[in-house]
Parts: sequence; C-alpha cells; structure tokens
Amino acid sequence: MVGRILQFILYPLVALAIGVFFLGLARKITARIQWRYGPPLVQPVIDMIRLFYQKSVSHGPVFAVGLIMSLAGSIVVVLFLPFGSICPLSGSGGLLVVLYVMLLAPMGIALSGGQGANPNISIGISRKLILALGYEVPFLLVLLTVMTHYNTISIVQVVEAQRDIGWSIASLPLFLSGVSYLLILPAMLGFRPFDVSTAPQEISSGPLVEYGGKYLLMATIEHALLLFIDIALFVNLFLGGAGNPIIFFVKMLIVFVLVLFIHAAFPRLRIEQAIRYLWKWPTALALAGLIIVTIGRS
Amino acid sequence: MIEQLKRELEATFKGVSVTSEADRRITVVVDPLQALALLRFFKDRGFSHLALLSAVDLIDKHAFELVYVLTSYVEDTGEDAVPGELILVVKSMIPRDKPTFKSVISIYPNAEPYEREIHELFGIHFDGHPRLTPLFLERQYPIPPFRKDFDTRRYVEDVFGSIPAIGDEEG
Amino acid sequence: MKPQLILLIAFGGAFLTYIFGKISSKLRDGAAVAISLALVAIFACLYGRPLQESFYWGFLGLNLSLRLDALSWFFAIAIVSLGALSIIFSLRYMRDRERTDFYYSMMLMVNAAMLGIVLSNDLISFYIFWEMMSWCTFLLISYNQHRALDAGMKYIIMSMIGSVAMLAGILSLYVSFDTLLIPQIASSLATASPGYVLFVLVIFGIAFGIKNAIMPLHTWLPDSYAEAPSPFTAVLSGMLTRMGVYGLLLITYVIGGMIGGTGLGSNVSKFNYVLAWLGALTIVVPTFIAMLQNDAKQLLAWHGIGQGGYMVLGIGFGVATANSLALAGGIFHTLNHAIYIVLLFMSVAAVQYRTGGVRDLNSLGGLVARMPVAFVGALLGISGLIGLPLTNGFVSKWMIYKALIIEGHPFLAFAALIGTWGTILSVYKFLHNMYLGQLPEKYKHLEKSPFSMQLPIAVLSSAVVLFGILPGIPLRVINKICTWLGFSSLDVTIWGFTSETGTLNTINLLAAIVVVSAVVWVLFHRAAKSVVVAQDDNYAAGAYVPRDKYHYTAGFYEPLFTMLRPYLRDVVDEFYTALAGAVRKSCGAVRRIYTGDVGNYVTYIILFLASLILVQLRWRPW
Amino acid sequence: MDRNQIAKWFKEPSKMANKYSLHAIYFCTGCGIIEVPPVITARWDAERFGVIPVATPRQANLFLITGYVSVKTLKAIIRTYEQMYEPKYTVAFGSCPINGGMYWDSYNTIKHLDKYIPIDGWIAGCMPRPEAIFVAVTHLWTLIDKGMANGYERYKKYYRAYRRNQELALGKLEWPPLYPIGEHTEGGECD
Repeated sequence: MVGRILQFILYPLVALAIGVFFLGLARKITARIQWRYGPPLVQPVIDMIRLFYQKSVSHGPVFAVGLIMSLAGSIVVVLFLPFGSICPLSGSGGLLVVLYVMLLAPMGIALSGGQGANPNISIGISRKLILALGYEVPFLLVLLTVMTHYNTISIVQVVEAQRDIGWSIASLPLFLSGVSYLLILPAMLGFRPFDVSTAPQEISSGPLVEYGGKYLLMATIEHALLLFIDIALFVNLFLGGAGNPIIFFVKMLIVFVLVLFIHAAFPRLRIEQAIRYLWKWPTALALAGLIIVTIGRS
Repeated sequence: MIEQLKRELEATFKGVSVTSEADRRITVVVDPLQALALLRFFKDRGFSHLALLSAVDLIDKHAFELVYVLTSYVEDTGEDAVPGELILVVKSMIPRDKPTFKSVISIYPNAEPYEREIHELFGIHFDGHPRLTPLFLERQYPIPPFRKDFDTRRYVEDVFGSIPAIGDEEG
Repeated sequence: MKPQLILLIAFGGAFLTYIFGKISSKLRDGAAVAISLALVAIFACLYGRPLQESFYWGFLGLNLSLRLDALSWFFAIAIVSLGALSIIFSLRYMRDRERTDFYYSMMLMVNAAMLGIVLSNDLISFYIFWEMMSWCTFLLISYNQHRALDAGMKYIIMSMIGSVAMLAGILSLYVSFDTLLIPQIASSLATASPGYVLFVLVIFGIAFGIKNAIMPLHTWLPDSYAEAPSPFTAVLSGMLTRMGVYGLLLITYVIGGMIGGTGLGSNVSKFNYVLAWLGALTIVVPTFIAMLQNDAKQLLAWHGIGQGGYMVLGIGFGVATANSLALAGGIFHTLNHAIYIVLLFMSVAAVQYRTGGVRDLNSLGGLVARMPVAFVGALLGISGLIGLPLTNGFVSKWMIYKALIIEGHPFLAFAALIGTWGTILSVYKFLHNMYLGQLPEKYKHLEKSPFSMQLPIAVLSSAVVLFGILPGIPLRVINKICTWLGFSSLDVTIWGFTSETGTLNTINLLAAIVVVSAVVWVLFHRAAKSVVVAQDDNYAAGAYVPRDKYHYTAGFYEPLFTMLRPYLRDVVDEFYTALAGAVRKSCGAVRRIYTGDVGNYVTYIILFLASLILVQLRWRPW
Repeated sequence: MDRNQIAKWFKEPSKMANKYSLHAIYFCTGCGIIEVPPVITARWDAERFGVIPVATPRQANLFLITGYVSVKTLKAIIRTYEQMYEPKYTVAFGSCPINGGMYWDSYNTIKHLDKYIPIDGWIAGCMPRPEAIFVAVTHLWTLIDKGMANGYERYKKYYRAYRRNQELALGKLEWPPLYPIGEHTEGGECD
C-alpha cells in the first residue's frame, strides 16, 4: 500500500522532472543548431523559480480556475500512463479515459484565456482549437487502430501484448499508424512547424499574452507535462514501453530529439497550411493502417 | 526648352521670373495671388506630381517662402524630356505677420498632410483645408517650433528643465 | 394509484391552470408549479411497483390500456422533473408576456401528452397522445408569431408525415393480428415473416426518425428550436424530441420476441446497422454545421441533432449486435443529454431575459462578471455536452465507444469521436462569445438572473456532476430496462464498470482530480500575489485601447470555415424546400382545371366515362 | 557554480532566480534597436546569460529602452512599464535617455528619462556595442545582489511625483494611475 501511495506522489514529480529536462534540452539543442552556446540545461528551472516569485496580473476567477483545471488534467493523465512498470491508475480507466482527460488541458487554457479579454488571446485560442481538430483526426485513427489490433482499451494490456510479440511498430499495419503518429507529434507538442497558436511574432504568444508570474509558471509546467504525456503515449503504444524506467526514458529521449531537429530547422506554417498538411499525409497513413487492421480482424 | 517655357509664362502671367540654375531644373518665382493659377497651368502641362511642399522662414525679409516641387510622368513637357526628369520649383513669398495661404488640395489632393505639417510647425494657415489638426507633435507650443524666432534652448530649459527630478525635491 | 388517474391529474391540471389564469396570474403560476411538483412526487414514489391497468375506455370496440414498467418509469420521471423545472424557470421569463394562460396550459398539456405516450400500452392510445403532443408543440412553437409561424409549419408538416406513417403501420398491424395491445403484438410478431417485420420496422422507424431528427429527416429542428420560447425549447429539446428514442426502444421490445427466439433475424439486424450508420452520420455533420452558427439557440439546436445521433448509434448498434453495453449507453445518453441541453437552453434564456432577447453570439461578451450562476450552468452544460470526465456525458459516451471498439467497428467509433471534437470547437465558441471576452459598454450594469431562474440551473448542474461521479444510480434502472428488453444484464457498480477488456472507475478519477487540483491550488496560492485589473488594462503594444473601441469575437474560426464552408451547406434542407416549391408549382397548374363554368365539368365527366368504357372493352380488368 | 553560489540559492532563491533569468522586453525606440538582434542571435548570444526576448510586458522583468525617447514614445513606454509587475528592472541604452544626448536642445525629445520612469541601469555610448550590453547585464546582477536595483520600489514610493512629471510632459493621461493617488494632494509621498 505504501508503495502505491509513493507511486502516486513520486510519479508526477518524475514526469515533471523529465518534462523540464526536455525543455532545457530543447533550448540547448536549438541554440547549438543556431551556432550559439545556449543557456545552461537548468535554465527552465531558474525561469520557473523566478516566475514563482514574480507578481502577476489576474482578470478574474475564471482566469485562475481554468489554468488550475488544465494543469490538474495534465497531471491526472500522467497518472494513467504506464512508465516502465509503474502505472498508478491503471485499474480505473483505459485509453478512452486518457483521451477524454486529455481534453481538460486545452479546454482549461481556452477558458482561462477567454477571460483575459485580449484579441491576441482570442486569436491564439481559436488557432489552438483548429490545430487540435487538425491533429485529432489522424490521432484518433491511430488510437483506434491500436485498440482494434489488440482488442482492448487499456494501455497496460497493450504494453504486455507487445512484450511477447515484439514492438508494435514492427508489425505492418501499426507501422503505418506509428509513422502517422510521429508526423503529427510536432503539432501535438506545439513545436515549430505548428506553433501557430503561441507565435510570439504574429500574435505575441497567443493565449500566454496576459500570463505573468505564477500563471506563466503553471503554463510552462503544463507544457512540460504535455511533452511527457504525448511522447510516453507513443513509446507505450508503439515502442513496447520497456520494463524498467531507464530504458523507457532512453526511448523517450530518442523520439524527443527526433522531433526537436524538425523544431529547430523549420519555419512556422500558416494555420490553413498546417490543417491541409495534417489532413493529408498523416490521415492517409492512419486510415490505411485502420483499414488493414479491420480487414485482418474480421 | 526653357526659353519656350519662359516665353509662354511671361505671356500669361506678369511679374514671373523663370531661372534655371542647373540642367533639367527650373525655378519659377511668382507672387502669392497668381500662385494657384500657375500651379493649375503646370498641372495641365502634365506636371501632375507634387513631390514636396515646404516652407522657408526668411526672418530678415519678414516673409515665409512656400516652395512647391513638381515633376511630371508624361512625355509632352518638351520634345526631348524624359518622364520625371524635369523638376519644377515654384516659390512664392507671403508676409510673415499674416501667414495665410490658399490650400492647393483642389489641384493636388496629396498636399493635405504637407499643409497640416506646415501649419503645425510654421503656423501658416491654409484656408480651405478640411482639418488642420496636429500631425506629429504631442504638446502645444507657444511659437510654432520651426520658426526662427522660436528659441529651442530656452524652451527646453523652461519646459523640461522645470520638471523636477524625482526624490531630490523631497530632500 | 392507477395510471389513468395520473393522466387525469395531468390533463385536468392543464385545464385548471387555464381557468385559474382567468382569475389571477399568481394563482395560475402557483397551480402550474403545484401540479408539476405533484406529478414528480407521484412518479418518485412509484419507483419499484409496476402497474397494470387493462381497460379504461371502450373506444370503437377496442380496449385501450395503460401500463407502467421500468422503461416507461425511466422516461416518465425524466419528463415530469424537466417539465417542473422548466415551469419554475418560465415563472419569471414569461411574466410580462401576453397570452401566458395559453402558454402555461399548453406546457402542462404537452407534459401530460408525453406521459400519455410513455404510459400507453396499446397503439391507439399511443397514437392519440402522439398526435396531441405534436399539435401542442406546434401551438407552442408558433407562440412568438411572425418567424415562428413558418418554423411551426415546417415542424407540423414533417411530424404529420411521421404520424401518418405510424397510422399506416398501426392499421397494418391491426389488420394482420387484429389486436393492438403491444405485448400481444410482440408475441404474434415473433411468428410473422421477416419481410413483414422489416416493413413494420421501416414504417415505425420513419415516424420515430422524424421525431428524433435523424440525419435526413432533421431539417425541422433548428428553426423550431430557435423560434420557440426558450423555456419550451428546453422541454422540446430535452424530452419531447427523445420520444423518438422511446419509440425505437418500443420497437426493440415489440420485436423482442425475435431476439430471444430465433436470434436476430438477418434483416432486423441489417435495419439496425443502417440505423447505427445513420446515427454516426447524424453525429458528425450537424456538429460541424453547429460551428458555423452565429445564433446561440441555432448552435445548440444543431447540437441537439448531433447528440441524437449518439442515442440512435448506441441503441441501433446495441440491438444489431445484441450488445447490452451499447444499448445501455444509448439510453443513458438520452437522460444525460436531456439534463445538459435543458441546462444550456436555460442559461441562454437567462441571458436573453436580461439583455432583452439578444442571442446573437457576435454582440455578446464578458457576461461572466455579471451573471456568474448562468455562466457556471453553461460551463457544466458544455462539459457534459463534450463529455469531460466527471460529467454524465462522459460515462454514456464511454459505454458506447467501448462497445463499438470491442465489437470491432472502429469506423463508427471514429465518427463518434470526431463528433466530440467538433462539439468542443463549436461549444467553446458558444461559451467564449457569450460569457468570456470583453464586456460591452451597454451590459456594464446587467443584474444577475433572478432566483427563480437560478434554482433550475443549480439543480441541473448538480445533476450533471452527480451522474458523472456516481453513474450507478441511473444505470441500475437502465440495467433493469435492458433485462426487460431481453438483453444480458451488465455488471454495473456504483462507480462504473469492471471488465477485463478495460474498466471505468469514476470514484478513482474523482479522487485523483480533486487531490491533484488541491495540490496545484496550494502551489498556486503560495506563489506571489496577483493583482486583479480592469478589463481595459490589457496588453495592446503600448497603446491604450478604451473599452468599446473593438470587439474581436466575430468570425471565431474563420480559417477553418473558409476550408469547410462548401462542404457544410445544408443540402437536405435545400432539397426539401425545392421539393415543396415543385409541389406548390404543380398544384398551381392543376388549379387551372377548375375554370368555374359548369360546361367544362360536364365535359370532364363524359371524357372520364368514355375512357373507362374504352379500358373495359380493351383489357377487361373487371 | 562554486560552493557559496549554491548556498546563496537556498538562502534567497528569488534574488538569484531574478539574476539568472531576465526575460527582456525591448521597446523599439530610437536607433538602439539595431543593437538588439546581434545581441540575441548567434554572434553574441544573450541567452548564455539567461536573457531571452519575450513578446509582452506581462511575461518580462527586464525593460530595455534602446535610444532617444521622443515625447510620443514616452506615452507608450510608460504604458509598457506600468504593465510589467514587480520585480522589474529597466536598462537604458545610449546617452540620449541619460541627458538628451545629441538631441539635448530638441523641443520634441525627453531629456532625463529618469524623471518619468525609474531606470536601474544606464549604458553610455552613442549606441553601445553588444559587449557593453553584456557588461550592463553583469552589472545588473551585482545591483540585484546588493539590492540596489530597486527602481520599482522608487516608482511606488514617489508615484505621485512620477505621475505629475508624466502629465507635465504629456498632458492628461488617458489611463487611470497605477497606484492610488489622491487627486487633491500635490507632490509628496504616496502611501
């Protein structure tokens, strides 16, 4: 019992540490690609401590409640995802519950931004939701393929199934959906080719315009957890989700660095171009995977 | 080309002096009453582009000199003229103590911001101008700043100098 | 307590309120509220006891009978409670309107008619109450005259088509089995030929499809929801349109014999597959059309159609593959949808009441500061509509998805999931344009909504959260309905389902979310204080932008619309209007025959007789 | 990071964090803006010092005023400064904000920027080079360490005087005052 409670407390902290490490790594690698030294790896931690002590502006109760709801949603999703052998809430909800709890994060930021009453925020949120609709089409197809292929909706069982028949990215239909998932990963993480919703130059960082000290702190923590969630989900569903956490972390690192190179090299797309891209190649691949799986199953 | 233009001008306007200091540049000095008619005359000749409207404060002659710089895009300003190369400068003097002039917006619509700027900085009133409101300056000035009798140093001293530094006046 | 006594109270109450209205408005309001609350009390204490009442009136030699069992109790309690809440809501809403006596008596009449449908045990009384419901709805929809009249006309034409189809079905059943009692029909249908069963399914399917606004038959719904008075729209969208779902469940009971006996007849399951696919189509297209709407009630109306698709998908798929989880999901979604759509329409009505009837999304904004209770109601309403965890929508959607995926129909599940995302986008636009964003100058001094409006909103918001956290309460009743319909019962517990292919445990979810948000709130509170600033102290690149200089919520999803607009024209509606135009033109042509002078009529008769003789000589048909 | 640095982190984390994470917002006033791009890009990378440009004053705690300040720009600078929240620092580039620089006798520029908003750091030079900017950042660190970079406290303490000076230079300001000052009392300290 004590072990389980410890899991409940330590697991989100580990996830946050990995997320923050990824943020620091992102800034360091992007700097290195641009021929400059870049900040120390712990710079995000320093930024967060500074934001913790910085005063800030609030526009009303919903401004804070929305942000708290979005951060709580992200942490709860982390509890559902298996990380190596640890999975605190595996018994009470499978992939469908994860899918729906993941809705809390964008809805929370949209709600709190809504009360910020600033045109930039409103444009940022509408772009964020349109982009979300864009990558949800292939994302849902990918999840459905995995669920029908293993005939279960619980991630833990998907991981166990992969232990004996090898990584699911190796089998043909799931290879297509794995590639499709990788193609939409920058959009889900809000990285460069698709960071239309928080574009500093165009709409002065979208929903984050009115966020000051502690609000910006919550937004960065939520972004760090988002990094962890999306990549951990990919590793669990497609790369077998290893036995012990170390191998799991290495797999996550590889996937993250892959996405990071795209982030560092590509300029930002317009929202229409992003949607057209997201609904073309990733959706085609995911659809092909799903059709193969349904034919194979019936 | 210049002689032919000079002859035409002297025929239609009296008291007009046409000189040409440099190649392809003609200066026409006219008294304020005939200035508008002259500008209309040049506009019909094809000088459809009012490049610049500026004023010069000749304080020793107690006069403002309004300078209109015109160029043209069309061919027929003379047999060998290349579009836009011939620059025409029309000058006219107005008395310094009664600085008013007629607005040329009816001839050259793009003169509107120029006239607002000159009104703001020189205090020359253009009657017939739709809205002579301030264009650049944030504050009100006793004497329009570009006039020669406006002593900027004294103005800066008693406006910005008078603003006390923070903290020291409380001791 | 016999069922026909209940009906007597309901109908009697309607007339009584009309008469009291003549005396004094306060008396009428009190009477209306008292009667609706009495009905709620009656059904509350009728929970466990099924009532059987065979003969209550000899009508053309047929005995009409009523009954109360698990299915009808489930719908009845929903009808009366939502009816009571909307009556309480409309006390203040309709106070200074004209013809309020007519309004209150009609509202009670509609509730009584719905009770009649749900209690009736034979097809004739079912048909009578169905017609009565349709006509009362027509009268209430066209309450606001001018534009509402043609919305009502469109509604009544389509529902008359449905009831005529139902009448044909009833007559054919009577002719083939010469009985109209539903249990007897069920048993005799078991032996009928599959072709005939399919015919009965199609005929009744059309009638109930029109009422439940399944995709091709949905065009009456947006206009009638938008034009009806808001408290009535709440009832209309909550329970009245779901009588179609009750009808579908009735059909599954009538052909129940088929499921138990020879297993699912091939064409019966084929029909239900078609129904499931229609449901999936009804989820996706209206939800995306809802995004284009700029009128709050139109937007919610299109969501009414979309959510109807979930119910039909759940029930159709459940019957097609004898999967009780999908069927239970469909029924549970009917109840959930009734709760949160009524909540949303009430919050729109509260805003309308305060802003003098404004419901255009582009001219509202920032009302959260002025009407917090209506905002909380709208927020919980939309989270139920989306299906955020800890709300009731989530549990029923989860049941439907799980059944679809485990049975191996990912494309149906995909349509439903994309419906959810379409709902998120359009519903956030609804909440953002109405409650968040900048408060326009003219609403600066808007007072809160009155208590009589806040009470129903509060009750329904708590219902949304309660059924989300403890779904076991309604699921126990739904489980009884499934077993009564002949399906296998579900292992339902108070907080969800346990099964090897994936469990749902709402209590753990609740505990996790509460604990985590508490921790996050503590972290948030310990950080440096934040200063609450006025609305115009906003970042505008160094410039000061006074309050009403710009309003930015117009065209909220413009980039998406430019891509989707050509595909989202309401083609079905255009087809119907074109059809109506063609019919009107052809009738115009036929009218010219009646020239008005007798000579022509005589020549017509002679010509007709001549053609008859010719046919007789030539082919001898007789 | 030597031994006492880490100890200092635990003693006063807010001061240390403020030092090594300066999110700068720079207002493109005057000629100094040409100096900022090389500072934040590859050649002289400011991110090594933890200084990154951000989009809005809400997220920033360092305000760079690059170059001369005309009367019209002063209105935007005051608005931006008031939208930032404690702890916040301002650094002025070049000699123009110090005493007017080469525009010392112009009727349209602000001479001593210090009279309108508190300035924590000055960089002399008629457009300082990027190295001078980094020297300024390191000096700002020492100021923060010693607690002398308290421009925002001065602003709060003498807000009535600042507000009066601003209205002397710009005429009536449209937005309400940041801190409550009684309209009737003249000069002096505000609570």
